[in-house]
Amino acid sequence: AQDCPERGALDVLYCDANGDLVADTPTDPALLNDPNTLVFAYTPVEDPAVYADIWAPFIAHLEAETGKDVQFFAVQSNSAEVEAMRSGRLHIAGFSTGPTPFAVNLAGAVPFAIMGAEDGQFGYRLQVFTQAGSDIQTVADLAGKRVAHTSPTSNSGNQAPRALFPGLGVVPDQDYEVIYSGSHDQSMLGVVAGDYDAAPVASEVVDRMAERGLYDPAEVRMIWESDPFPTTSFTLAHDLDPALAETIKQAFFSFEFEGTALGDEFDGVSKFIPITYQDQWAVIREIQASNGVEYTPQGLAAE
Amino acid sequence: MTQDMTMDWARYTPAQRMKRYGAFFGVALLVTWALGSIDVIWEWVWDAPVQLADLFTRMVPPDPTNLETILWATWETINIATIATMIAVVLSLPVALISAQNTTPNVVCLWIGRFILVSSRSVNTIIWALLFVAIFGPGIIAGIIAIMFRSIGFLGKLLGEAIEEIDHAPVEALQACGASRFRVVLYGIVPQVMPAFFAISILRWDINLRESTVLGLVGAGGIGIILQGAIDTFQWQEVSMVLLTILALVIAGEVIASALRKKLL
Amino acid sequence: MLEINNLVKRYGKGAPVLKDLNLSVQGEQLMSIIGSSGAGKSTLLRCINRLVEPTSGTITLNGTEMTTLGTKDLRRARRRVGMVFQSFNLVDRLTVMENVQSGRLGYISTWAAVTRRYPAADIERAFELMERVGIAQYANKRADELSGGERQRVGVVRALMQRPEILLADEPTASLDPKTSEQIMSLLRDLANELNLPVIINIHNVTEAKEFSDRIVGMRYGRIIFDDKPAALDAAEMDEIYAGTPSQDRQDMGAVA
Amino acid sequence: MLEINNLVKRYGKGAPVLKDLNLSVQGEQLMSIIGSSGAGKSTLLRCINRLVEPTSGTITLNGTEMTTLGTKDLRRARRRVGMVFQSFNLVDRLTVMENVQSGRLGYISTWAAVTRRYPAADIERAFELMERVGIAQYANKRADELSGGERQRVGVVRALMQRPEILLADEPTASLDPKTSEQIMSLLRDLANELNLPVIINIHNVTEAKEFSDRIVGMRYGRIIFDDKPAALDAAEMDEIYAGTPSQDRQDMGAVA
Amino acid sequence: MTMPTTWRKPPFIASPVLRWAFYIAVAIYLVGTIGTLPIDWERASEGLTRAGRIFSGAFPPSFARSDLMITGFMESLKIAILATVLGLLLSVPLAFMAARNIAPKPVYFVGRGLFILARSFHPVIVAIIFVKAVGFGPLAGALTLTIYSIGFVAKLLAERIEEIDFGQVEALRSVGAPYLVTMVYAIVPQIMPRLVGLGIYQLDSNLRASAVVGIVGAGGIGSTLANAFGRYDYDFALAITMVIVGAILISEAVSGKIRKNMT
Ligand SMILES: Nc1ncnc2c1ncn2[C@@H]1O[C@H](COP(=O)(O)OP(=O)(O)OP(=O)(O)O)[C@@H](O)[C@H]1O
Ligand SMILES: Nc1ncnc2c1ncn2[C@@H]1O[C@H](COP(=O)(O)OP(=O)(O)OP(=O)(O)O)[C@@H](O)[C@H]1O
Ligand SMILES: [Mg+2]
Ligand SMILES: [Mg+2]
Repeated sequence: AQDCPERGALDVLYCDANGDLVADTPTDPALLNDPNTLVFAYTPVEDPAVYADIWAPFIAHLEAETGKDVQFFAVQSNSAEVEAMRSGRLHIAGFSTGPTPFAVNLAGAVPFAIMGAEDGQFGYRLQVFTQAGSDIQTVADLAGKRVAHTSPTSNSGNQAPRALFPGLGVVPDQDYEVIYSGSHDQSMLGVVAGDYDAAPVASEVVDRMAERGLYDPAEVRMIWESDPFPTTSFTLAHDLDPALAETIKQAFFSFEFEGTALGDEFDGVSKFIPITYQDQWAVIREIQASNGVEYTPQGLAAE
Repeated sequence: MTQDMTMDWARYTPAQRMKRYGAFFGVALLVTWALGSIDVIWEWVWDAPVQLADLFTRMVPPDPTNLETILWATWETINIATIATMIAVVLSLPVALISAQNTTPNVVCLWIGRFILVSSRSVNTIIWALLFVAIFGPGIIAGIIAIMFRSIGFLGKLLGEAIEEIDHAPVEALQACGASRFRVVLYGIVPQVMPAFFAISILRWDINLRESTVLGLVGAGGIGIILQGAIDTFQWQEVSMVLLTILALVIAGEVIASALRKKLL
Repeated sequence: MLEINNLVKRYGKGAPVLKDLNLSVQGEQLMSIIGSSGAGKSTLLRCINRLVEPTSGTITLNGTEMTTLGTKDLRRARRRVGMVFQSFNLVDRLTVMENVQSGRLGYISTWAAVTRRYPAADIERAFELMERVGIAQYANKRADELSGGERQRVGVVRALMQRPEILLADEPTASLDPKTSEQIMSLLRDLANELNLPVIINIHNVTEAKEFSDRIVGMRYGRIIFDDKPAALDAAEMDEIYAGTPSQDRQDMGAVA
Repeated sequence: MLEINNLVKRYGKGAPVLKDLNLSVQGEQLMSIIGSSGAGKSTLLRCINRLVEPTSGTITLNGTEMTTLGTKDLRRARRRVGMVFQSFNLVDRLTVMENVQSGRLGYISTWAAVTRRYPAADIERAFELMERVGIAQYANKRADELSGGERQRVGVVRALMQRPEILLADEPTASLDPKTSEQIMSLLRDLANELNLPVIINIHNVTEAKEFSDRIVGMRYGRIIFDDKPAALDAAEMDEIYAGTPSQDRQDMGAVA
Repeated sequence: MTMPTTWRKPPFIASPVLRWAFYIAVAIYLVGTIGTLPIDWERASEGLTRAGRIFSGAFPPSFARSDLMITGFMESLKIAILATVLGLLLSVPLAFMAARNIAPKPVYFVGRGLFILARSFHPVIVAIIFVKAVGFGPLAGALTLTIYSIGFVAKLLAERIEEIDFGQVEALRSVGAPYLVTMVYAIVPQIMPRLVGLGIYQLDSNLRASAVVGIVGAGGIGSTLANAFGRYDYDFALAITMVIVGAILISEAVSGKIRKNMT
């Protein structure tokens, strides 16, 4: 690692000579990894939870395309997933929006795809809801109210509002009281029950809740909606053999959602869309930067 | 009908031995079946110490910058755990009594008791939390009640087993005095299970401290939330600080428990 | 006073342990039951207050038929029967006073039982009885801190606190040294006289039995085979009482003891 | 054979329970120790095989000084001392045979012990001894299914399995009925003669002690105050042995029992 | 001679000053914590109907995805069996080390320290540690739950050992039995019922330990349940809960039977 000219925010284990903000494939062939069994993990965090069996058709496709065994794990902790990739225990991973930059910088993850629609549309939106009869009309009206964020580390539930709302006229914590509700659905139910005056929540969550009749959509009113954020990023470990990495990517891009369980599960999604961390995650990095998030506190201190 | 004086002796008759081998074989089979799902990647196992070192070196030294927040959250958590444990203890006593084989009034009660205990432990914390948030609104109350409901199963079960292991003689003596069932329990059983009672309550108390992550589900703070947050943002040095705090609390719990036991044993 | 007729007790499906037993206790003060191990002495005593459920027969105590009582009446009837146990059966972790007062548990309110606010009269009586048997100074000690003899005194006081109409004692001196054991026996005899209370004692030590009893009943495997004044118990009678094994009486597998 | 010199035992910081005690057991077959509760009889016996650690003094058994042995040597020395307990101390949930064989545990390998594969010779000897005392038919019963007398026989056989050089018995008959208790006492006496084994018994029942012993030692609060043939034990001696309380001897708070 | 007519149980704390200080401290604490809890009964009564609405989705329970449920259950069962067996194997020696009446002081402290440590590490951390060590999957799950089991089983077992009848140990010592054999003959039979009780409790506790197993990607019934919640499939969640309750009731019955046979 001594001979690394540039690594940006990456941990000392990684190097970014080409400046694309993600870890470079090691130049020393001995450091490349070509495992017999590919390990693929996915965290259902800000997306709706997914049953493991829904991924079965995709795993079969991936095994057919790469000719290797693929083990799939639906994992419930971002940190476990990041640490696993850092330790070389994980080759392909779906990281949620917020944790992706951590994965890139701490674990050398290289994002290459997200799920999207035929027309290239992707992602979810941040929506702000209040009670139907409330006098809150704009985000600026939130001043002096009780607003539910989800939890400190959530992207859409906390960091994004903190980064975006000042531009709309209110500063969280200063102009209004922030109450952590624990999760998107708790925020929403709390708004319905009148426990909170308003709450920023992820569009996917409220859609699904409405579908299940957990609240009556007539009782709430949306006052603001953000541009779409990228959803779960699909990433590869940086030290995978380049040929293998290429095969895996092709397998992703050639997968047809139509008619599979995965297609039924993710409404409006029809394929994996190629992305880069540098472009599609710029907005997230910006949000996190404005909230003072550092990706490698220990790594930086060590230098 | 004395057994003929054969000089060889075996602990078990052939039938018993078959039964034992059978049971042993059954367990072995179960374990093998379970092991079947595990494929160990040995390279990873050999490499494990390096990876563990990676994590531990990032954990030291503990980072005390947020110590004040941590201590404050700890204090809150202690309060919540204490209240929840106290109430749960009170509620679990009658359940323990009806689900212990030697104090249950009848088989129906035994199964009702067992059912209550089992439901309390098998219903997910999330479910309890959701239910009580919906009822009481987000906040500490829902958290306390969720933790409490979850503790009842644990306390009731272990207390029930302690009750099953008591000395029955004093109970009989009280029955001979013509005391009612409740008073027999009060004078004959309660004093006998006291040490176990304290040990179990304090054990649950410290489990509740650590499981205060539940509070996050209901939008209340707590040491569990701080820990979770630190893990989620990879602040491993803060994580180790929180772990040290929890360690101190668990040790304090142990000390209190063993002092109480000594006094009561 | 106590009238037992055709009492049969069979544990589970085994041979009966008490076989059609008849016994009537009238005015005697202290009556001892002797008999070898397994003769059914404990079973007999425990049938009287129904700690053991008789299989058939009747037991009448001062006009109350014990064998047919419902739960509640049984509880009331048990208060009238005091019982002292071989292994004392005190609640170790309670104080002597609490153990003693537990003899009154059938009488006082639940609240008083929980808060340990015993009626003044009960406390006074407890101190009187404890003073009488010489353990008043231990009122606040935990029961398990006492010596065997002292613990048995607590057991006796607990039974007396019930103001029983009869006192049953199942080998009350078996775990005591000879001196202490003599003290407890004379205590029981004296109390029997003072309180005019019939006392039935299961006992192994025949010498003691003879010394302290007004009447001795000898049991052999479920039957009463001797019932007379102590003086009438001679070596031949003794041999008969302690001879034989349950097997000989029961015609089932031999046991040595 | 057994030589005890200047033995002192003090529990914690209390007054000594054994006070500079000297005792030598030469060729006697059966020796009884009597004394009231708390005199230190159990403490004395338990000092011999160091279940209780003596405070000072020496105990020599057939040339081996017991008080200074290290863990391993102590274990070896303990095999030479058989012990029978008042409350039997059998392992309730094991069978009679396992309990009996546990007397050999000092000799066989751990593996044999854990798998219960006892040497044939040990099994043969166990059956012989069990037959001798009349419990052979119970070999496969669980210890807690036996009567008191039977359990004590198991305890005796367990001790004999050690092929001990001396047998200690701490109130071996205290929880037994008189007949059983006589049986156990004669058993001990007969075994003492047959095996030429010195036996020391703590006992409360003086009548029994006199009947079965070759020598009687009377203890009073840590001291030996009588040591002679049974015939020499008259009423005056008895009174002295059983008189007094620890308090009188120890000058601390009075106890009644 | 007149007898006292009053008697008070000797208080737990002898010194009245200390005692009252203690009572007052407890009272202040309780008032300060319980007294200030914001309970809004109006909100609660409204909340009841709302809770009813949310949870009405759970009825009737749906067994439509029973395949997923069965595979999940089997997976959890495997992990639970491994973790319980391993946990018990490690807990027994640890419990012996940590029992005051049989272990020498230094060993005692080491033993206690070990299971205090096992309990202080939050399961999430232990899970992450094992994921780093052996990767995702059932192995990491079983190891995590093993640690989790030790903190609990070893502690309660050690406390049971402290309560045994010591006479049996003395008897074995008096025959000169070596240490290990003394333990096996005199203590193990005595603690067996508790060990069985704890073992079966731990088995079902490990079966339910969804949070931990979900982190290591070992799926199982716990994560299926969590997912059912995440997707608001309350009818499926209820079905899973019913299956878990059923399984545990069976294990309770088995445990009760074994324990009864032993005593
Ligand atoms: N709960 C029970 N279940 C089955 N059998 C029992 C029970 N209690 C006692 N027995 C049997 O009943 C018979 C009489 O027992 P009991 O205890 O009445 O005798 P005992 O005369 O009091 O003897 P001991 O002098 O040993 O106390 C014995 O054979 C005993 O094994
Ligand atoms: N482990 C112990 N710790 C402290 N004191 C003890 C201990 N064991 C015995 N003692 C005390 O030592 C004294 C002698 O006890 P010991 O058991 O030797 O008497 P004993 O003659 O055997 O009496 P008993 O006839 O009741 O068995 C008693 O005062 C007793 O309280
Ligand atoms: Mg009896
Ligand atoms: Mg003694």
